[in-house]
Amino acid sequence: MTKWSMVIDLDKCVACQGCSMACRFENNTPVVSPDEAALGRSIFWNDVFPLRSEEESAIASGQAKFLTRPCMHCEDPPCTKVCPVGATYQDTEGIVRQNYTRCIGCRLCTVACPYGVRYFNWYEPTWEESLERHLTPDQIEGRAVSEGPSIRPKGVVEKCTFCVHRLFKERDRAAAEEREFRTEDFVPACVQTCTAKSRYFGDLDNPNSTVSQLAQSRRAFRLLEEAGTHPKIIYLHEG
Amino acid sequence: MGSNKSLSRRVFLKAAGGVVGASGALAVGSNLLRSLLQENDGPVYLRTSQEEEIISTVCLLCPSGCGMLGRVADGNLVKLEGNPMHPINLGALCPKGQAAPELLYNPDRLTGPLKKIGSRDSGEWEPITWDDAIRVVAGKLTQLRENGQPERAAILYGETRGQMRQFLERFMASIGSPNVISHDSLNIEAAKLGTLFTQGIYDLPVYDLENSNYILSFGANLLEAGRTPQRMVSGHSYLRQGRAVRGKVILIDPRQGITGGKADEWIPIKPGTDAALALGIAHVIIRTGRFDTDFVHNYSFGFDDFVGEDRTLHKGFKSYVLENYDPERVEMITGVPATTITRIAGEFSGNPPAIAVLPGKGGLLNGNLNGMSAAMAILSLNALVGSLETPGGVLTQRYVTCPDWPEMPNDDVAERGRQQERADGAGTLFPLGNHAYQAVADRVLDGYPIEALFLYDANPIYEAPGGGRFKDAFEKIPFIVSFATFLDESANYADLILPEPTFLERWQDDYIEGLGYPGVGLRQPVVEPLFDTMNTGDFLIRVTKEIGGSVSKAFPWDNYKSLLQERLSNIGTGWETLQELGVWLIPGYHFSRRGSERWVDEVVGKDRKKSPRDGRFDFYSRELYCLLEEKNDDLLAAMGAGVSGDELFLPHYEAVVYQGDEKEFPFVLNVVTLMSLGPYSYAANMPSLQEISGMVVGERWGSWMEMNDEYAHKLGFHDKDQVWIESPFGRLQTKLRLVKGMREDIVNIPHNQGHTAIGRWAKDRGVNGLEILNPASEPFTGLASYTNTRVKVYKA
Amino acid sequence: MVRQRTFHPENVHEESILAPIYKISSKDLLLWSGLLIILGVGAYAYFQQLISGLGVTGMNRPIYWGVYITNFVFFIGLAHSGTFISAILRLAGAEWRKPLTRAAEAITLFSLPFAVASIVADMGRPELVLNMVIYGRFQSPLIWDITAVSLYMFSSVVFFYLSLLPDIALIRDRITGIPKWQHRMYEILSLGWQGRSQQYHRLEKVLDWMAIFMTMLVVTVHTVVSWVFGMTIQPGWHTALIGPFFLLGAIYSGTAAVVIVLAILRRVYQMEEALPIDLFNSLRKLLIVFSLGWIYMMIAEFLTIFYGNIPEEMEVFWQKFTGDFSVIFWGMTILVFIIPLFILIVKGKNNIRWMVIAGVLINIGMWLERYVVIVPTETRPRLLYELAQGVYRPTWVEWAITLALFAGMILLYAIFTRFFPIIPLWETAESLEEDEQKVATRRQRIFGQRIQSRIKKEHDHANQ
Amino acid sequence: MPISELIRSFFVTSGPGGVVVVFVIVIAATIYYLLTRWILAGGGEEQDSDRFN
Repeated sequence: MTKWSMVIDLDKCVACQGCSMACRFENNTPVVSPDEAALGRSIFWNDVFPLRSEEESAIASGQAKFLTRPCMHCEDPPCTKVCPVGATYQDTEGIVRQNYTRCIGCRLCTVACPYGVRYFNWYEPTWEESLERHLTPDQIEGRAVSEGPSIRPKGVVEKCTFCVHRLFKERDRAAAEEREFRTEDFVPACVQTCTAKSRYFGDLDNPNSTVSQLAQSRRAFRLLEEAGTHPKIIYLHEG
Repeated sequence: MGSNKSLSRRVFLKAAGGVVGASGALAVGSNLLRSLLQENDGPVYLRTSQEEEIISTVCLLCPSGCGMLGRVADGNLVKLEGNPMHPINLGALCPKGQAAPELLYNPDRLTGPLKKIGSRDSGEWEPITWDDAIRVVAGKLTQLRENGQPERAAILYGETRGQMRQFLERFMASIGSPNVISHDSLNIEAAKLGTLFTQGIYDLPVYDLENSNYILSFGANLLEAGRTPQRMVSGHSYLRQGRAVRGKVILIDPRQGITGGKADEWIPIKPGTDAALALGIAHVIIRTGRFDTDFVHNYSFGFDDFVGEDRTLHKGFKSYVLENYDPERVEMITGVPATTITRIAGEFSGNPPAIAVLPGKGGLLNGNLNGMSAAMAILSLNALVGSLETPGGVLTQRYVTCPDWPEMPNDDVAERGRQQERADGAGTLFPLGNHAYQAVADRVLDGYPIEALFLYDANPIYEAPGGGRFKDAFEKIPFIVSFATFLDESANYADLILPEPTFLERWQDDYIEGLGYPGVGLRQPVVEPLFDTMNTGDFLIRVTKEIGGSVSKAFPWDNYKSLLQERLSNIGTGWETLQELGVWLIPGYHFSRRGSERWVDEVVGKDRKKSPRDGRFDFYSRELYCLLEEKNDDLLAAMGAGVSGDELFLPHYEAVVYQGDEKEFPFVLNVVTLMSLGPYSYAANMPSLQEISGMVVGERWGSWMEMNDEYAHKLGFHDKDQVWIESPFGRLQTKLRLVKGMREDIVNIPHNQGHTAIGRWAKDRGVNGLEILNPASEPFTGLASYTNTRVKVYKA
Repeated sequence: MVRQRTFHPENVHEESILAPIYKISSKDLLLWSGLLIILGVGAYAYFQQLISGLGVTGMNRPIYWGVYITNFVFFIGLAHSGTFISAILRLAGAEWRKPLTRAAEAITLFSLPFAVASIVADMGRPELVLNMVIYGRFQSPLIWDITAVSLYMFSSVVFFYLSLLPDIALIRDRITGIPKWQHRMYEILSLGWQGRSQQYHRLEKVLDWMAIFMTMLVVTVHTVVSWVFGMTIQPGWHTALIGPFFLLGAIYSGTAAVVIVLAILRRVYQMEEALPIDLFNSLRKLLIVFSLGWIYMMIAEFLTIFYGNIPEEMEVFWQKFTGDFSVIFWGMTILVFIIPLFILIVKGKNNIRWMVIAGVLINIGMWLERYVVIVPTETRPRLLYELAQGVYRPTWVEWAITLALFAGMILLYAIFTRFFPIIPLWETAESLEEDEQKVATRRQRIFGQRIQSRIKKEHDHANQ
Repeated sequence: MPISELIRSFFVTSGPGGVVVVFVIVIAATIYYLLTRWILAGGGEEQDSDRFN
């Protein structure tokens, strides 16, 4: 079974926020108004931020000034545990997904997530006038299912999905081309756009994959390891 | 026993049956409920667009020029990815590039050509047809030519690499005007002049970061902004983790920023003293004899004292530096401890290949010769350790070869016009300058007659220091045409707005810059132009046809695309391939051996006009000497030279002449460009970029001013206070943010906020720090003054 | 159908207890309409929220939960008053509880719907509330909540109703001069209660059994409510003490609420005799115990955190002690503990007014306590950084809905007191046993009726 | 299916939790209904015997 995982090399990362933007345009997260943004209601599935000096030592042994943070796709996610309706769940390949159709907006998952990666639609997402034209047409659908870049109704929680629609797309493509799907076919948008090439993506179950190799690095660490969530985002600190 | 066993088994079976039965009941109940509500789980699948295309293009949201691949789904551009073929970005895209669909589909774009009705600032427009617009522009230019005053036409232009720059120059030349004025004097001109006066190349140095061991950045904000930030980021990544030995990066800058945060060491330096520090480092290197003797003795000029053609003894770099820049003295000037200077000098010379990097915008534009001289001093460090044209050192940019432009037809009017003095005073008022964009306002106000002004990717009211003067200057210009895509500050004052489509809808080429080897990227319409816009190239070609005569003969092309096809016919591949790949390059930098023919032709001395092109790097600038030869010391002093004699031609430090008294105005104002919003005005109207604009301090959608936190507390300021920043030229009110990584004696305001026009997201948001900068131009070079304005800060 | 005579216990306070049922004064109408107006404003606010989204509240990232969840926890806490007084004290055999059981239980009954309403108000998509049943996952603490709270609410209704049964029957039979529909209501609700000694016997027995069950529910419900927080790994929430702490606080605020309600009833309905001052003195003792218990919990909680000195816990700790929430935190401590304890010990004895003041302070303080448990933790999440350091300012919508919830609860309570005896008549009666003679007379009478009806039937038949 | 899997799936799959909620309420309702009937029936036998005397 594939276990999707991402390695982020903080020595390379330059906090450019290309990942945040790529994510926005890949996943149709809305722009919120300045007032809303000031309230902290901006939606960036992948967020980039400076570490305060007192945390640098706590988080990366003092060896990182900035952090870029997608969903950790924990192996033992606290969010899926508490969801009362199974709107958020971990799929068989370890991706923590979110079904907007089922979500009731109780926000228990958002408070349960220690990484703050889950976002809530305080209002109906909107795009002003012609900006709507750039929305990605990719939508994950099914009976009573809508996931990924599908336009969210107000009042539901959304989050990073490792661009799972790209995985669907690549599987469909492989099938159309009558070949086996290879793990290399699929990368999330943030990995593809990373200006510093600081992101690696692949199968953690395959000991020969880049991510597995890098996970062995002496620079490797994970966020809040003490929380017991076993994140599948593996950071490499500087040095 | 047996019976007991069977009994217990029976009990167990019953119990198990009960459990199973209960679970079964639960499952059945739940399924029943769900089927009642018709909420069965079905297959989950991906629904996507009907038709899709991938079209390559090149970004224009900063000067990097990254290759892009646009995903066009059902006729809409829905996503951009980096073009993996493009060597600048290697498949990556920064936030600006990713957000570019917001530029294309921006609801505030101009939808067609407009003509001003009423007065200059009436803000009232009426639509005009393109044919009429062509007739009006052609009529105006014809009139100027008929009056024998074609030099009264001028164009201010911004970022135009590739054919567009030469095209504009050729257009104005065919009309007969020398006034093709680049905005380079706002940013990279100081570095280019510094390179010209030492290495003899009028271009920016290229840094081979990938192979370098030691990067000493003098105020170059490598990872956020500058000439080619994306290329620097790629190089930085490789330097850090792409190879066996991790390269070291040192940032010398009063502000730490992201580059300083990522650097191994950040050296806060007193603003405007980079030259002294560079020379202090040179002092240690020379004193300890750790310089490249081969280079210094065989391929440089003016290292040792020499007797010139005038038979007098001139001071050389070595003795000048040894006499004047011992680390203790430099410590007094720069605030950098002498021990640090000595250590850095040791590291820099002891870890070849090492590079000293020049700043782009900002750091060098100090308002007197200090800035250019600092560039010379920094380049001299590279020369001293022999990093010129070596792997891991400083390279020289090469370009693709294009066929020659057709010969200009004979045209007396144009010929005469081209000989006239430039509107910006470059070459006359500013003896060393090539462009003095911001000086145009003063020159016009002083009476230089411009009768037709074209603004191509230029918004001087916003982007020139003290740009408000342009409003007054524009009053004196009877005819102003803007090619802006948005109704920006300057376009507001135009008589005609002839909107150019965004870079995602037009044909244009772009040279690949920053890797050394030649290459070209191609911009092509990713989608059909959304509005009634016209490529400025096409427009001007049609204007030449309307003017007719020699002007139209100079442009034998139907449209700009065919011009491009002809100009790019020699790059080594066909048009179709270029269009498909979006880029073509001749990879692999070919190093020239020191003293070889190519060295002389391409690497050292190529662009010298008055001094020998002998392949020698000038520690003592002969070119500068020749240019200023006729001017005596008194005249030079009157112009504002802080030093005289040989010192003027050697890289030297002279104290920055600040505007504003240090006691009254304790801070130096530093306007910084961020990765998020970048340098271009229109990016401020992209809402997603506004939303991520101030990541480092957690600000979004607006301006702020950074101040050292400890010092601010001493002064009684608190984080997020509203404050006034006042310079001798005006004042602004914004939010104060306290940060750790900066010196006490500077304050920073991020660039690209405080617009008064452009669109709903840019307008009336934050402040424009450039407004209160010193508007004066540097008297020798015509460079803008970016970093010599002092300010005071007080609570609002 | 033959109407049987029903036995009703004799209660000396019957008149004063039943007095409120006779008259709905203009004051009542004024109060009710006032409360209805507040409810209306709240409904308007909720309508706004429903149309635009939860953005109209002050909640944000990372403060995803605010006043609504505070209200939820607070209402659940308030609800514990009734069950505690009537169930736990019933088990403990505290006879003095009897006059105030119903008043207390009514608080439970009328708090719980508003606790549920708080949750619905907090949901992003209240229209999908049924998803919790359709797709309920038992791993989620929220489902435990739903199970426990709905069971608690249901059981409270039954417990309350059963104990009300004899009194409804009494009103049915005794009260005249009320509208017909009202009388009809009593008839239906009384389920044909006849007050046979066996019925009383069984009623007492069931109430005793239920008291045991309700006691377990009280503990379960509030613990489960706290586990919604406790089962996350957020600093300040993830502590084993959170359950008992919530529970104790709940009982404390609930008991204080009983004091307030009793005092109001006593004053408004002139029930000085039925609600003697001794009752208040007994409650006072309880409150003193609870306040001490509460401070014990506080100290146990924060001392452990302080000595553990785990960075993320300390962030929240300092937020409360010296940070953004210090005013609320210390204010809460003063309101919940210091002043009430002083009042209760020094002033409270035989002084209902001081008791009420203490009760009000405790309840305001406990609301703040819920707030200060929930919000500071969210402002300092585990993975902290500048952007995630939230500031929470509730908006008018949240306040309007909060006020409406309280108004609704008060309204239901006020209306209830006008239709049902708020002091249990049968439980406070001298005796529930019919004496032999009375039984004999009744039997005779019934026998007589039967004969008569039979005769009448035969007579009619003959006439035909 | 091993029993542990069964138990696990009870907790983690969507559906059973909701069923538990309904289940608990229904059981409670039944019990309360029966109890109420039982209370009201108290002393009823003796009355019944009365009725046909």
